[in-house]
Amino acid sequence: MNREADSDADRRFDSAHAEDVVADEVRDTNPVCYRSEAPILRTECISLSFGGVRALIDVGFDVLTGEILSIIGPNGAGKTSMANVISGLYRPTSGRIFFKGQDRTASSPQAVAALGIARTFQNLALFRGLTVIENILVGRHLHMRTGLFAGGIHWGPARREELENRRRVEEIVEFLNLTEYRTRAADTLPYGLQKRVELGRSLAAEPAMLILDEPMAGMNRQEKEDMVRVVVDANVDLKTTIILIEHDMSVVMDISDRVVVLDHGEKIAEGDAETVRQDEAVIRAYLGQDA
Amino acid sequence: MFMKRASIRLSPALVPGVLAASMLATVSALPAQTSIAAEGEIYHPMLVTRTGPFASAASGVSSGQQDYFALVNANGGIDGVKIKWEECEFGYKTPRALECYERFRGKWKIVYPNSTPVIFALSKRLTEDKVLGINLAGGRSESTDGKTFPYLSPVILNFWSQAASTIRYIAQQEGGEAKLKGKKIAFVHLDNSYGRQPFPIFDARAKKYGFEWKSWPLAWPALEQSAAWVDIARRFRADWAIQWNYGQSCNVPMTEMKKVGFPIEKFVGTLWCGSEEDVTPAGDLAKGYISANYHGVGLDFPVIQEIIEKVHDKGKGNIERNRVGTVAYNRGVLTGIIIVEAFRNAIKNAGMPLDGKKVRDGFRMIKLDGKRLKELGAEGLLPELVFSATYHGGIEPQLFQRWDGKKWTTISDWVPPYEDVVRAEIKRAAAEYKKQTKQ
Amino acid sequence: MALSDARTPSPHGLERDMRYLPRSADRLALFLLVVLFLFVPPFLGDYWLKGILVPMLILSISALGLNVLTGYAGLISLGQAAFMAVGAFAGVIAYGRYGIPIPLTLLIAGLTAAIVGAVVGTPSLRIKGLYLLVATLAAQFIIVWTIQRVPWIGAGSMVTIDTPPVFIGTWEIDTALEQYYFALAVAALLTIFAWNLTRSRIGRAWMAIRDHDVAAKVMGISMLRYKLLAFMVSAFYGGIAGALVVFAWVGAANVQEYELELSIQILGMTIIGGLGSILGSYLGAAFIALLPIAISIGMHNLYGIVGGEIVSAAVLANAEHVVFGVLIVLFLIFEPLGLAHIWRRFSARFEIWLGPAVRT
Amino acid sequence: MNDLIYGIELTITGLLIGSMYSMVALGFVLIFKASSVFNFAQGAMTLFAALTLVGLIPLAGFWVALLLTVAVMCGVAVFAERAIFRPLVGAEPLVIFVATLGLAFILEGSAQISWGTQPHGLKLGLPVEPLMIGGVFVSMPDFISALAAAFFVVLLVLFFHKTRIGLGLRAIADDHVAAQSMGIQLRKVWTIVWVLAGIVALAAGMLWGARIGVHFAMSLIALKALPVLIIGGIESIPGAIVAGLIVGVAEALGEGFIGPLVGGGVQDIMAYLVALLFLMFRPYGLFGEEMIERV
Repeated sequence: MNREADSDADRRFDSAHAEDVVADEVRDTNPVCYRSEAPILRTECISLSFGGVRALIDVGFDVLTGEILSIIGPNGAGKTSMANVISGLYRPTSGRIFFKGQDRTASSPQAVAALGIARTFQNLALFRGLTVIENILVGRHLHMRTGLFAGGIHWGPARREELENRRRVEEIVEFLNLTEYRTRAADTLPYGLQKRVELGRSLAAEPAMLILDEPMAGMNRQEKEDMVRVVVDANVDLKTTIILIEHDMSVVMDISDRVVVLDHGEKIAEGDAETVRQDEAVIRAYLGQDA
Repeated sequence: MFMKRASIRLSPALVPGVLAASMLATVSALPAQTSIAAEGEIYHPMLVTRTGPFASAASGVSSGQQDYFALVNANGGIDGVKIKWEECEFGYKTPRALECYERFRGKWKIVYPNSTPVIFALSKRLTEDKVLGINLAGGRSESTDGKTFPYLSPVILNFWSQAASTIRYIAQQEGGEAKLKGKKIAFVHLDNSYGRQPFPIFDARAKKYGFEWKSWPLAWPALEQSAAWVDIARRFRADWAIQWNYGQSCNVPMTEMKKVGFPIEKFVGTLWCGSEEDVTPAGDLAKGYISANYHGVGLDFPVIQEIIEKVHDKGKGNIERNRVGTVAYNRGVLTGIIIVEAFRNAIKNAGMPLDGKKVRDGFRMIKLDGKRLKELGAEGLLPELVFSATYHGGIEPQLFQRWDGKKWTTISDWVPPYEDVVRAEIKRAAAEYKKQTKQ
Repeated sequence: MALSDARTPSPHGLERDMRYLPRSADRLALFLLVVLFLFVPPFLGDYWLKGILVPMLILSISALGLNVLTGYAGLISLGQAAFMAVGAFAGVIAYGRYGIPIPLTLLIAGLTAAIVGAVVGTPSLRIKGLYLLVATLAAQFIIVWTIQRVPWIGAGSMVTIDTPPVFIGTWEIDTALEQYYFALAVAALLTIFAWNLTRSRIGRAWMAIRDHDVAAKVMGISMLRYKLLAFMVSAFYGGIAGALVVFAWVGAANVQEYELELSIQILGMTIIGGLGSILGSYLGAAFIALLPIAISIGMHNLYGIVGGEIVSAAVLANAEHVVFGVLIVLFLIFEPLGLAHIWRRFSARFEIWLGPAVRT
Repeated sequence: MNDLIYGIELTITGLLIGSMYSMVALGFVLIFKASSVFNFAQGAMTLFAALTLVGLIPLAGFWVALLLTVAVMCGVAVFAERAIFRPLVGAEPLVIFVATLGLAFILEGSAQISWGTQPHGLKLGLPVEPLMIGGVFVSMPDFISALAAAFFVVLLVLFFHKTRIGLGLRAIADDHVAAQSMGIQLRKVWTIVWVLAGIVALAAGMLWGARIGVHFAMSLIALKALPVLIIGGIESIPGAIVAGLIVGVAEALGEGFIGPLVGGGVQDIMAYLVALLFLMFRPYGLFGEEMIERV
C-alpha cells in the first residue's frame, strides 16, 4: 500500500526529467522505414463487464506495425483490462479483435502467444522459484520443440536446442544488463531488476507485438531511464511493435508514436502525443483525478 | 589449519545426518534385538499387532501364545528345551511386516502374522526360505493343499469351510437343508478379498438347496452400514443375515438391526466377528448375537487354569488378568499349543537346533486327537486336528456361540462344513495359483 | 579449467550452466552414493536388501513421480497409491498372463498408469489446492474399487494375482541382491530421466505453471497439455513403482497394499524430503518409511536395556507412533523446505569453504 | 414394498446419517476458515476425545467426565496451536498439512497409551426401537442424533453471529490482514478455533461413539467428511451442513438403487462421485467462494 503511494509520487516527479533526457537522444536515431500504415492489431468495439461492472465500453483502436502505441489513463480506466483482452486472458463481452488481419477474439492466451503477442504484467509475475536465466528461458518456450521423451533423455537434438536457446537468452541478459544476476533466484532481486527480467522474458519470445503493462511503475528515475531506453531499443533494434500501458502520461509521451487515452472504460482520445496532450477530455480526466 | 578444516567438515555433516544417524541406529540395534538364544533354547520371533485399528483383538492373540509359551517354560520346556520369544510390532501394516520378516530372517521357526494380507505378501518368501507361514482360520484358503503350498497353512477352518459350516448351521436351525428352499439369506461383508471369499460356497449351496442369497459389500472401514440394513430388512426382507465384517465394523450391524427391526437371533457372525472386542461397543444391543467360532470359550479348560496358576499368579502374565479367557486370548493359547506341538515333533524327529523346515515337518506330523488334547488339558478348546504332507488343515467344524451381554456361551456342537464344495474350491484355486505362477 | 574453456565456444559458459551438479559437495556426494549403492549392497545381508533398500527404492520412485507433479508442476495428488495399484496389476497381467518381457512389461505398467493419470488429472484444469486434493482422493477410491470389480482384471475374490518367476531374458531375478540391482537400475534410469526432464523446457513449463500460471499462459504454455503431462509422468512413475512391488519385492499384486494410507505417506515423503527436489524424494522416502523402523528398533533396545516390567509392549508400540509424529512436526518446523534443503545449505557452505582450493 | 416408500425410507436414513457427516466436516471447516489449514488430525482428535470420555466415565460419572474431556480437548487444542502451528505460520499449506499428519500420529499414539486398545461402548441412553410414521420407517436413535447435531450446529451459528469472538472469527476468515488491522489478534483467535474444533470433535465422537462404539477406527470417520467438504466448499459452515445431508442421501439412494446394478458396495464411491460431479459444475462447492485471481 505504502510503496504504491510513494512510487506514484516518485513517478510524477521523475518523469518530467526522464522525458527530456532520454527521449530526445533516442528519437534521433529512430528509423521509421519499416513502419506501415497497416494495423498489426485491430480492436473493434470491445466491451467487457464483470457481473454488473463494465470495465470496457466500446473501445476500439488500431495498432500499426512497428509503432509504439501508448494506452494511458487514470487508475481504473480499463487499461489493464484492455491488455488482458488483447492477450486472451479475458474474453470480451462484445467486440472483435484482429491480429494480422485474422479474427482471434476467442483465442486462448496460449494461442495468442503463439501468434506472436507477448506481454508483461503490472504486478510482478515472475516465476519465483526460477533463476533469471530460467525465467527468460521460459520466454523461449514457443521457440523450442523438445518434447517429453527428448527432454528426459537430454541428448542430441534436445541438448543442441537447449544450448542454442540458452545462447539467445544470454544475448537478452546482456542486452538488459542482467549478467551479474544470471543465476540468482528471481524473487531475490530488487523490484526494478525484477521488472527488467520480466521484460527480458517477454522479449525472449521474439514477439511481433509486445504489451508492456506499466513497466515503469514503482521505479526510481535511473531505473525509468534505463527502461525507456530498453523499450525504444526493443522497438528499433528488434522491430517489435509495442503497446505501452502507462498510468502517468508524461513518461511515455515522447517515445510514443500514438497515444490512446482511456477513462472509465471508454476511449476518450486517440492521436499523436501533442494532440492528446491538448485534448480537453484528457485534461479533464487527469485533472479530475489529481483534484 | 588442519583443525579448522576438520571441524568444518564435520559440523555441517551433522545437519543432514539425522537420517544417517537413524540408519546407524538401525544397524547398531540389529544385533541387540535379534539376540541369539542360549544353547538349547528355541528362539521364536513373533509378528504382533499392538497398535492401530486391529490391536484390540490381535494383542490378545499374541499374548495368549506368550502365556502358553511361558507355561511350557514353567513346566520345564519341551523336553527341557525352553522357548524364547521376541516381538516385532507391525501394526497390521504389510510393508512393516515384510521388514520384520527380513529383520529376523533365518531365525523364524514358524510365522504367524494373524493377517491375511501379510500371508499373501510373504507367501513367496516363505516358500523360498522354507519357513511355514500359518494363519489360523484365515490366510490363503487353498493352502489347505499342502502339496501345492508346502509352506503355507490355514491350520484350522479356511474361509470356505467357515462359510459352508455357517450355512449348515442355518440349515440346522431351519430343520434341515430341505427347509432352506425359498429362504433368503443376506450376506453383509467387507468389500475386500477376505469378505468375498465365501461367494463360491454360497453360490454352490444356493444352487443345490434352492435358497436365495444376496451380497451387501461394504467398503472398509464400514462404520456406516445403515443403507445396507434398511435394504436387507425393508426390501430384501431376509430370513437370515450373515456378517463377514472385521474388527470394528463387526458391532455396527447390531445397532443397525435394532433400528430397522431385524431380529438378532436370525443373524450369524463370522468367527472373525466372534470376540468380546467385537460386541462390547454395541453394549446391550449385542445381547443374543450368535457367531461362529473355532474353539471353546471361557476359562473352563485345564490348560488355561494351569496358565493362571503357573504364569499369572506368579506375576509373569503377558496380558491384563481380566483378558485371560477372552476369545482372542483363547485363540492365542490354542495357537501356542499347535506351535509347541510342531516344535515338539520337530525336536523328536530331527533334533535341535530347529529351523523352518524341521518345524514345518513337525507341523505336518501334528496329531491332536481326543487323547492328545486331553493330555494337553485342551479338550473342547479346539477341534481334533490331524495334518499330513498333503493336508495342512482347514476343513474343520465350527462351534456356534451366543453373547449374553457379559460373556460368550457355546450353543452348538461342532458343525462341520460341506466338504465337497470346500474341496472343489481348494482344487480350483490351487490350479489357478499354479497357472498364475507358471508352476 | 583451461581445457574446458577451450571446448566451450560460448563466452557465457552455457555448458557450465547446464552441468548437473555445479557444486563440488554435490558431485562428491553423488560419487559416494553411487559407490555406496553399487558396491556395498553385496556385503549387506538380505535384511538390508529386502527389508530396507528395495522397498525404499520403490517408494522413492513413486515419491519422485509425485514430486514431479507436486513439487514442479504445483499440483497436489492423493492418488499415487492408486497409480501404483494400476501399475502393479497391469504389470502382473502383462507378464503373467501374456508373457510380455519384463522391460516391456514395466513400460506397459507405467503407460497404463499414465493414461489413468491423465483422466484423473483433468479436474486440475479447473481447480487447485485442497479441492484438487480431494478430487484425486476420489480417484484413489474409485480406482481401487474398479480393480476389485472388473472381472477381466481377474483379481478374483482374493483381489490378488501372483506372478510367475521373474525372468529378464534368461536371467532369473530371484535372490534379494538381484532384486535390489533390478530395482536400482530402474530407479537410476527414472531418476536420470526425471532429472533431465525437470531441467528441460518441459520442466521449466511446469515450474512456470506452479509459480505463476497466468504468466505461464501468456508465454504460450498450454495448461491442458502440461498439467495433464505432469499427471501422466507422475502416474507413470507410480505405475512402474507398483510393478516393481510385484516383480522386485513382494511377488504378487494385492490391491489392499495400495490404499489411501500409502498415498498419504507418499505425499508426506515428497514434502518432508523437499518439494521440487529429486534428492528430496529419496530422503523423504527414507524418512517416512525407515524412521518408524529405526524408532521401533531403537525403542525396543532401550526397553531391553531399561528392563522389562516398567512398560508393557503395547505402550511401547504406541509410543513409537508418538515419537514418529513428534519427529515429523519437529522436522517441518526446523526445515519447512524439506530435508533436501538442509543438504543444499550444507553443500553451499562446503562450496564456499572449498572455494580457494578449487580455483588453484 | 414399493420403490417409492423404500426410496423415502432411504432418503430419511440418508438425511439422518448426513447430519452426522456434517458434524465431522464442521471440524475441518472451522480450522480451514480461520487459518487455511487442512487439519488431517481432525479424525484423530475425534478418536482422542471419545476415548478420553469413555475412559473417564467409569471414574467420574458422565457429566464430570464430559467436563473433564472438554478441558482435555482445550488442552490438546492449545498444545496443537502453540507447539505445532504457530511455529509454522507462513509455511506452505502442504507443509502444514503434513504437520497435521504428525499431530494425528501423536494423538492416536497417546490415546492408545492412555486408554488402551480395547473398544468401548458409549451409551447415551437413546431409545432404539424404530419409529413408523405412516408406513414409513424412521430410525429413532438416528433421529435423535440428528437433532443433537442440529442443535449443536445452531449453537455454533449463534456463536459466530452473536458473540464478539465469533464475529472476530468471521472477520478473519474474510480477510486476515484487514482483521488484524482492526485489532483482532490472530493468534488468540486461532487458539479459540482449535478449541472449537476440539469440542466439535468431542461432539462428533459422542454421536458416532453411540452409534458404532468407541475404538481406533473412529479416526477413519474423518474420511467421510472429505467429499462433504468438496460439495459444500471448504470454508462454508452452511455448506458443510447441506453437503453432509446431500452425501448422506446420495449414499443411501446410491446403495439402494444403483448398488444392485453393479453388485453393491457403491456407498463410499457414491460420495466421491457426487463430489466429482460438483467439481465439474461448481468447482468451489455450493457455498465456497471461487478464488478469482487478479493479474
